Amino acid sequence: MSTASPDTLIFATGALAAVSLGLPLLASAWPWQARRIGLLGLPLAILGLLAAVGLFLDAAPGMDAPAVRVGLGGWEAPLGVTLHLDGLALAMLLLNALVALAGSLYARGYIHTAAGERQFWPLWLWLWGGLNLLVLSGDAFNLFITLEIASLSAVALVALTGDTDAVTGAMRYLLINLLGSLSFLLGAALLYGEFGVLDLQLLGELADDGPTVRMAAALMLGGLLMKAAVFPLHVWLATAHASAPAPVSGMLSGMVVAAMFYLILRLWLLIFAPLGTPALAVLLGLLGSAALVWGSLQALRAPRLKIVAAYSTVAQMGYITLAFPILILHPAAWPVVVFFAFAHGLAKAAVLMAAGTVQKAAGHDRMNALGPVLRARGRTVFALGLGGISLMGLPLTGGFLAKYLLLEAGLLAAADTTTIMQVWTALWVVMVALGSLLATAYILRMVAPAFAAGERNPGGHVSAGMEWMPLALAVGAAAMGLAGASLTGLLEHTTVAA
Amino acid sequence: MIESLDPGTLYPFGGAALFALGLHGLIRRRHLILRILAVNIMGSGVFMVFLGIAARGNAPPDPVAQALTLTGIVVAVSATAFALALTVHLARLTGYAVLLPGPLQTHRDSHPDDR
Amino acid sequence: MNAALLTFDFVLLAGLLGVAWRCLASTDLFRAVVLFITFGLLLAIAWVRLEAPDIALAEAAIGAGITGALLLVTLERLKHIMNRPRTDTDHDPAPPPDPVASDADAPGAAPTGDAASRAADAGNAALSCAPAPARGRWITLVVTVGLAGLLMATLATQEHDPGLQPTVAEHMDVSGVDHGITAVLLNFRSWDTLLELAMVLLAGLGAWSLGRHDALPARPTPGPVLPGAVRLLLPVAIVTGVYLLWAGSHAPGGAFQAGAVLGAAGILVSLARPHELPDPDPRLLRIGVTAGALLFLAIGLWGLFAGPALLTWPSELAYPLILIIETGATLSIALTLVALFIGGRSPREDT
Amino acid sequence: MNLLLVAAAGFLLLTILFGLIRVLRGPGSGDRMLTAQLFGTSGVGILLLLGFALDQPALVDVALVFALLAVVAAVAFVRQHGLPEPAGTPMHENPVEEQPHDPPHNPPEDTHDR
Repeated sequence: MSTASPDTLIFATGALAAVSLGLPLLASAWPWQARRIGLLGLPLAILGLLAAVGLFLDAAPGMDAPAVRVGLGGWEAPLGVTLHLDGLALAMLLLNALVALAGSLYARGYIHTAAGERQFWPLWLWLWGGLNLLVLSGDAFNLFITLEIASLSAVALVALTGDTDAVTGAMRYLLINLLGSLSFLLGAALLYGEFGVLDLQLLGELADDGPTVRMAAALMLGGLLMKAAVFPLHVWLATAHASAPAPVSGMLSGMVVAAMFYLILRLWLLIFAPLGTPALAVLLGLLGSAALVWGSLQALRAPRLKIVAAYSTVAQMGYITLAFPILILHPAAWPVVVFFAFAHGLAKAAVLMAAGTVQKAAGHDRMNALGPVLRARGRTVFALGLGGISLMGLPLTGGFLAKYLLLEAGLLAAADTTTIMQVWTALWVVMVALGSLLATAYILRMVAPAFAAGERNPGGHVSAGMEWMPLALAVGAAAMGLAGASLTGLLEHTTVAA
Repeated sequence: MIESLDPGTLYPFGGAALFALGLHGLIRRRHLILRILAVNIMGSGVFMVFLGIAARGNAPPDPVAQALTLTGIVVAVSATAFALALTVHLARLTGYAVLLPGPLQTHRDSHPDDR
Repeated sequence: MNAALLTFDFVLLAGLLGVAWRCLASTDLFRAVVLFITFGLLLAIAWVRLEAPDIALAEAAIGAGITGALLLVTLERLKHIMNRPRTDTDHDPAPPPDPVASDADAPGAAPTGDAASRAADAGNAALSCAPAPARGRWITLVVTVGLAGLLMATLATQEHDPGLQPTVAEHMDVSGVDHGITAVLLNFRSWDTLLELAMVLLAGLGAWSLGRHDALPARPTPGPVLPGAVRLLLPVAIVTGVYLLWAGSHAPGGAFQAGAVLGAAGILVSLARPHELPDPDPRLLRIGVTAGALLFLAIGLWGLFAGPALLTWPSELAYPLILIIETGATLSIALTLVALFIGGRSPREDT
Repeated sequence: MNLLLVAAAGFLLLTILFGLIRVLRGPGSGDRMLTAQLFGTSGVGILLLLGFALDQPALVDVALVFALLAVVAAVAFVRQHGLPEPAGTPMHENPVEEQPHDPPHNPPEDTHDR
């Protein structure tokens, strides 16, 4: 007997959406208090979110469907827009809230002029809110608008630094985002033309393996892969991520990219899973492997700390891409993607924010001149190292858990497939190992100067939040390895097309 | 046979062509104004597909697809307006309104301070 | 009759594709912009042929008015920037070392001549740009033609699905309005519309975050034509905007079209500016551009607490509520469009 | 009767397509802008003709908005090309030095054409 009634959950879902829209709106209307609105609102939103997770886990065993579906305006699909809250969505909302809260506390010290704050905070809340709305949306057209809201706020935040690289990066990022969104929208239009509905779950029930679904899948997933910076569509990522203000870099690498993979996974689970073929698996596997190697090599020779971290995102996205061929062969393996997104999101946000702290203290982030600052700032180096260890996938960290699950799924997938696919799967397993090795190399490159003998100089002043927030995120990433079971429990209640 | 072609069937083909044409421009041209125009032409192609779908057959046009198009147009105009503002900002910083391919300053190895 | 209309359609489509092609192939930005404005005009006619007068209305307001004005003012700003003599205090010590000089649209790469004619050409040189490079021409062509072919093949397989038209018709009586599109936008799929307002707002916020605008001084005009035209047009534009807002409940029209027309009226005033425009209080401006979405959400919250879901309201109150929401949205959209035209944020916001 | 209206609309469409020659060749910005304005007028005509031919009275509103808003682009153009602009174009972080405005345009732009 569950204590939570469906009405409470419906209210909670609506309230999550309203808060995700209301906080940024308030901050935009009154930017003079936007920082306060954010720093008060985000913790409250997290509390509400945790309550919603509790309610959901309480009620889920008794629900006949694994998701709370709210027809906004009182109109059910297909006429209205539906919010879709299930275990997968809740997990992503949690990741978003955690990275955003850490980023907010970090930004409190990072952005210190009053004029800068008035521009930063509304856009920052829009990024958080837009991603929330994206995760909650269950409607193909509505997803297009939320994608645009999230991208536009992200682009504006990247440009906020105001230097040439940042604005150039923002412009590239904007164009690639617009292209990706339009491609997604065209796919949605084709689906609507064939089936006359836009609701993802209804589409999943109607979709077949016909030409429309194939073309729509190519357009929608292609657009999202572009936004997720999957090789070879990754060129824009390093500039945009590396030149943004540090909390924004953390959010972009930690959450925005993950949200695109979330959406790919969601569309895959609901609509496009029947399209999975060995050929597609091989293609995705090759793209993932290429991203892994290329991104790592770039990270090994990049001249600046934040660029190393940004290229590491390209490499780590290669891992997530590698998970897709495995889940084509072994569909039950999909939670691996979420584990990766979680482990990478927390760890990479930690690394980028720590890099931002180093940059602020030293006044630059050129790799060959960071030694004195790194030697003097133990906390930040510890955050860099701990986040890095999770990215490498050393045992007990979240990264380890994710890679372990990926390898396990790979072996399971290999068990029941043809010989040729077994060879491919073996190659992917080797790639996972190689990727960890390369990650170790570039992480060591980041932290090694701290352990060499030499001058120590803490550099300029940084706020407490800028020291502690990367550390908190890194500890969170490491602790993921222990808390993995509860995430699995949440993900069990996710809508998957039959 | 050609007499049976209603606009709802014909125009989506034009929309597909516009989408591809816009994509071609987006890839080939370097000047940002032209790239923004290219994105807009791609968007018009998508809207044409949507409206064609809405008008297919003999029934009254589908208001949902038309409403979606209207929303899409507003979203596209907003994105365009912001993109134009960003272009001016970039031109003010660099003196150019083009995206130069190749490494940016932060990617270069050397820095005057290092020497 | 049918054959005549079909011929019309083919000519129109050919015109659209031709204009788009020449626009994107242009080496002169001003020509590209004029072709794009023409493209918008032809597009509006295409929307009419697709029985979508609402969309044609929006396209007319945007293509002919807002986007055209935005593009022209952007060109003007680019010209100013590129003709500006570069000094050492400029941000970049030197223009990017361009390995791609043939690709870049450096104003200096304009046709050389004697200094005097260069100065006369300067304005135009800034608005000309290099043709697309020959490298990679065929690959792009194959990819895009292939994509177009695949898309058309996919479209050719589709049946005539009635879509949601019957479902909308079934629920019109409780929607509070008599016009299908308005019912969808403000009732059945109002969440999309609320997020669309957020998107307009976000474009304004983004543009504001990039920089400040200067004071808006009066611009003296040598003749009576411009002030006279504006004096005549302004009341007509305002009346038309209000009419479109009101008409939306039963005929083509609605918040966005009305907002675009009112925004265009604001742009006219800012263009003519017979008097110095006072810089509006940034606090009021901020509230003004947000008010539409805030009001919409506030009204929507009622449903969250009273049930059954966010954005629900009793059907007997639907008409007045929709009218209130649309009025707020119209004003916010108009204000944001004018702000986007003027450019950066108010200098007073930073003090 | 309707056929006549459609034929007239088609004729106006053809005039627009012919008029494109002026936009493509210029030579001056003024020629291009003026042509676009004339297109606007033809467009209003097409909309009205189609409105009667297809029995869609709402197209009169579309034509009205068209006629009204085409002026905005024209004013934006005239403002920038026909009149001296005082110092301080908008959107400058730092006010730029005052500079003479560009002279009226009629240099041969055909060199840029293919």
